[in-house]
Amino acid sequence: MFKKILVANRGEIAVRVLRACREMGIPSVTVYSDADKTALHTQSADEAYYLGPAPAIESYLRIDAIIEVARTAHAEAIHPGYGFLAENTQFARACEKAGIAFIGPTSAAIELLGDKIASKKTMTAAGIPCIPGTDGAIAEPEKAHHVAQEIGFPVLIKAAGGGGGKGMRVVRERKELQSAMKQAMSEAQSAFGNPTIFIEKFLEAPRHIEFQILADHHGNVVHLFERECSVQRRHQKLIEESPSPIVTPELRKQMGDAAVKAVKASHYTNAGTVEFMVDRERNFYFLEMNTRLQVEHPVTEMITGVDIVKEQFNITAGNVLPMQQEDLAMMGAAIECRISAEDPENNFAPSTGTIQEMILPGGPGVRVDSGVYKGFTVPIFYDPLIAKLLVWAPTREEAIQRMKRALYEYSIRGIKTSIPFHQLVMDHEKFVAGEYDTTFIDRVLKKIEYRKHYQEIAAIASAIGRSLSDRRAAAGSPLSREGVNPWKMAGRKSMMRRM
Amino acid sequence: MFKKILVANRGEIAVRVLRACREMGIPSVTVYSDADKTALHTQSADEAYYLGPAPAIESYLRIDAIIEVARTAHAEAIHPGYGFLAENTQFARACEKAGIAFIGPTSAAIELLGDKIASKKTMTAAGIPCIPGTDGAIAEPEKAHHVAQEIGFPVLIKAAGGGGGKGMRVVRERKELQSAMKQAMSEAQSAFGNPTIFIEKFLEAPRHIEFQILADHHGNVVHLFERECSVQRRHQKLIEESPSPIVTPELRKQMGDAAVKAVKASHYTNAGTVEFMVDRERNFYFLEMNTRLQVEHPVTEMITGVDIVKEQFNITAGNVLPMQQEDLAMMGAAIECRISAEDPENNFAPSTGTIQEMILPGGPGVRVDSGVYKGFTVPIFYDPLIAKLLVWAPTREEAIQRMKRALYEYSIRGIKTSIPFHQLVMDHEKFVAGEYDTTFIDRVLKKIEYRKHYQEIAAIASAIGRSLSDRRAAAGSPLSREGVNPWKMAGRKSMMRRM
Amino acid sequence: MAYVVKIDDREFKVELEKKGDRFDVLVDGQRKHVELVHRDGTAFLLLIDSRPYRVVLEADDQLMVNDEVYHTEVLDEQIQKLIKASPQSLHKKELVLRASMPGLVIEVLVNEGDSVTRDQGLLIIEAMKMQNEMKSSRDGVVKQVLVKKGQTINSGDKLVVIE
Amino acid sequence: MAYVVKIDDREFKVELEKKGDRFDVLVDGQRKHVELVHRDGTAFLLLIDSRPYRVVLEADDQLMVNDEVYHTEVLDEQIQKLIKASPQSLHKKELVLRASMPGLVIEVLVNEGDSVTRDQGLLIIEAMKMQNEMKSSRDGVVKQVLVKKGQTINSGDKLVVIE
Repeated sequence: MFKKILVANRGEIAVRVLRACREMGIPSVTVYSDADKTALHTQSADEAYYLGPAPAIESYLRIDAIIEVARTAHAEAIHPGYGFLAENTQFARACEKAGIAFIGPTSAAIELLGDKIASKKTMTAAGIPCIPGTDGAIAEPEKAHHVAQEIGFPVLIKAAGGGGGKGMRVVRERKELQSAMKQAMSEAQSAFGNPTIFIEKFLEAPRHIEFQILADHHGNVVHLFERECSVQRRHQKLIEESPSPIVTPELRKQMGDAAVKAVKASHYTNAGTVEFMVDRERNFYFLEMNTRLQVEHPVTEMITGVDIVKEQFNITAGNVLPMQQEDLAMMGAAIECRISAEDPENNFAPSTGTIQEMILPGGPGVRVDSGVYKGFTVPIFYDPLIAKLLVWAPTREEAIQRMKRALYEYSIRGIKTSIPFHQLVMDHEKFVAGEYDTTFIDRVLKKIEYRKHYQEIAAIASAIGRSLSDRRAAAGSPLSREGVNPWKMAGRKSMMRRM
Repeated sequence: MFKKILVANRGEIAVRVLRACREMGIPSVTVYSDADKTALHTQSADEAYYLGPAPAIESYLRIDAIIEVARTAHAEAIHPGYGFLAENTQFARACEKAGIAFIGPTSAAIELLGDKIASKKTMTAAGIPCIPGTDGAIAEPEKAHHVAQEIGFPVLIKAAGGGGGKGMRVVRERKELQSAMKQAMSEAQSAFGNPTIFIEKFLEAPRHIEFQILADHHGNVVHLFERECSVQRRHQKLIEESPSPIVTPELRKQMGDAAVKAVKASHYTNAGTVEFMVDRERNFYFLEMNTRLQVEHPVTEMITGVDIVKEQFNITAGNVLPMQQEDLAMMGAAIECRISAEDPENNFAPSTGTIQEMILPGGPGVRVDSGVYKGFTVPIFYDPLIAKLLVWAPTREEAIQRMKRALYEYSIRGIKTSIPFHQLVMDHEKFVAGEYDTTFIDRVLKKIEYRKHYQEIAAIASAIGRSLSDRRAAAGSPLSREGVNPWKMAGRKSMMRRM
Repeated sequence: MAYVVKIDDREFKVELEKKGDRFDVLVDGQRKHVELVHRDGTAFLLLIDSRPYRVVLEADDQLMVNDEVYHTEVLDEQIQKLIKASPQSLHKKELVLRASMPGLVIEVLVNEGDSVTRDQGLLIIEAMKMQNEMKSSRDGVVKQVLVKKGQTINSGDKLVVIE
Repeated sequence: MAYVVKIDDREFKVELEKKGDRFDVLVDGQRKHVELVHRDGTAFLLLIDSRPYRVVLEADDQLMVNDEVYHTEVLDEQIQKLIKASPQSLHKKELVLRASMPGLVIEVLVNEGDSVTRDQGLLIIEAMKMQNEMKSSRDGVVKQVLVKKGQTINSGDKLVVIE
């Protein structure tokens, strides 16, 4: 096993990987930008090196600087997390060149599968159904119009360089195409350092179901069953679960076999995810393969007991996979809610600031992967995902009940979070029934009336606060009315604390 | 199912039971003393009623007041947690009389098994091996001397009214007997409201291994495998794990069968624990049966996936157990560390005060059942257990590594806790090898040299703080040296915060 | 003492009587027993008819109940009557578009003097890697543009004034 | 600047040179690069040769490093030399037994004037439901008993003086 591992990322995923290092007794190194000097990942590693200014392009996306840190710290391997350089061929190649193990697939596999067009050809050749679309990157509006005309609107513009909904746009009419392309390219450039986009037929109301796979360097490939990821808002996954409410044992076998075939056809190694679109008739189509650790990997960890990050280390170190397909079984049901620093009551506007108080849920079947702590200032420069809340229970019904309980306990003050949004989804009859697709959120929960349960309680609390101040004023206290209001006093102390 | 449940306890176990209520959608009620007005359990229930002054005898042990709250709040059932009234026959009987369901066994079963003498007779008759000892309660030193002489020193004095090491004393010589009896009776009175004690042969260096059982009102009994509880200090369990490092599949079957037989012989219903002593030759002896939910029940929950508290509700409501013995399987390994407000570097002296900061561990395979939060003042009146930290992993080795990682992350400021003690145990070669018995802690870790890893770091930090203040003084700042030391400034702010 | 508390679009009449540590409260005529327990800093526990609520004071006119945020306005009942009796005739002629999040101005899509229609894009803002188009919520003429491309903005900053 | 820092039974010579935000530090002759980052309240992050340590100031002479508590005494190197040069002849004649925990005095086992031996029980204290016997750590005579049965005590309170 490696004598030292560098984690080239930040936030909850860096903390996640650093936890695996600590559990395996492997010394760890991480990197940080100006905005992350006191970040949780900076504190969680054995060594932390400064990379550069806050914008990712000047820090977390700097291949040269990261390789330099690995050399200085004598790290033998680099885990890229997700986002940033995780699916960057140049970075994987730079690691290979520097003699540092890249904890992920080979640069060749990233290149093949990162090229969404070439990968589709490979999959089609291997007999896996794919969605129709461009057979190459596209930059000129004229060519885009031509392709869109051919496959028929609606079409989907996608960034060739990465996932996560960034640089993605649905176009329903010809006239929207040009401005959508421009925005997508600009977003893709900013998110992945690569403006390349391509076009695909847009399936109406599909389900997004993906299979987690593990593949070692000795030809062994297993899948760890599916994750249902259809709760999305603007192509961003918000909630994931396993098992999928619609996947039958037969469909699971078919899709699992296809996922393993996709891995073998692309000579893929390490952990990866084969993403499928599933239509209403339960036909499935290969969408793309994510050549990295996914945000939602803990869902699979909870239903299989497999620690995916540790298996990534083992595979990269050349070890043989310790399990075969028949050793794996799904146990119970797991759900993940992504907790982001966004205000769901204000159209999910980013909400940055200092976390004043944080109470984490606990008790049976609850897992929290948090990248923040009380006192940390959430920077505006990076992804708004601050934590992931997961639950496990013997059945999906119990898991939903447990998630509601955990969301009730979870309290974050100082910034707005997506917690109220998740509470609404967990209460929604369609979600509870498992009847949802990728359009569910944008369609059903677009205009949400957030619950206000406690107006009367707030009124009582306000009136009591005011009455206490009025009483003292009437009693002829020499202090001004404001000066003796215990609520206001408390408020002042709180202000001082923030200084 | 019940329309409303009263939780007649406090701290982490009250929070645990209230979580089950919330997950099952059952409105909950709890009770609190003067010391617990802002306790976590008070905040976690749907309704909270005042009981009385801080000493338990005036609040949590008041049967009349608790029954009265149940009536006022229209609670249909009462969960007693552990400790306090959990194994009090009068309380169970008072519930039965008031027509309120007691979530636990019948008062008759509590009476039989709470009478450790009668229960041993029952077990012996059922063919289960027992430890020799008194055949009745003992109060006169003369009688005690006689019994001790008969079975031979060393002997163990135990409280008839409860467990948890309270009111328990080992006596190795005749001359120690009288004062040990006096102390044990006084402690037993204070802890359980019952000074009755009895005497048993003291086994040298045994293992303490217990079986969790569930029994419904329809004659179905299952066991949920063993918990190894041999890491004890003065008969107080500190660390529990499952599976036990020494239990083979054959021994598990024998002991499990004996546990089920013990349950049937005593006509026991609800959740319970059959405790055994196991000697070096792996002979096992019935020790006693705990007629309540145990502190360490989550260990079993983690390896079986069964929610024991929810099953208690189901059983009490008259439902049939949803599983049979053959449906149950052990998965992986789980360990629990009891986090107590005690100073392990100062002979485990109780450490009360206000929690200034609390960072909970998270990530894969970690469960925290906490009864406190940042800002809460831990009262001196109750048990020092403030939280339980549990981990699960596929193997015992990985579970130990994970526990070390979680203990590293767990940070509580303001009071001393047993965390450093647990870190020492997890690093101890005997624990890692699974070679320990109930004398392990008192024998091996009696005089512990707590690690001081960071003396040099502390020296550097102190010198930097001092130098910053010296520099400003030298620069001719009009403020006194103390006034400009940033460390001291920070310290002042911290003081204000506490006001 | 009697107050009128305005929360969102609702109004509550709250009458209070202090009895030792507790309060007898009449909310819109309904009687409740209330106990206020200080928890930590600006956090309190309010027991209303034995039901616990976590209340946190966020600002003078804002508080949280069980993590939900409420903006409140407390008026003495007498003063409230006077206000209601006096004629009011304020109505806003200007629309001020404010930043709903901190971020970076990527593009300014309008100039001062431009006519704009409802839902027309005015600015593109980037924060946390996502670009968002800020739209006009009504028809009008751009009176002022207060930011420029490349500028960093904070939540609440004025961006564009439309009249 | 050079300091002598006493921690537990060890002494460190620490020489510092401030370079912008960082420090060049010599600890007992070994060079280290140190960066101090303020975290929250009295909490700091100290990066020593890129190794992060969580440092929290607990009191003037006490700090925590990664949750371990250290009592420190910082002396200017010059002053330290003067102290070492001057003769010291303090030695404690009295043993003051202090409460190591808050609790309730259940029993006082000795009276003023009693002779006691090492490990002899002096008091029984109860806290958190456990009774603990407080023992003498040496032979001597009880000079003062400062508490009585039934009294509530706080951590650090003087209980018994033995000389």
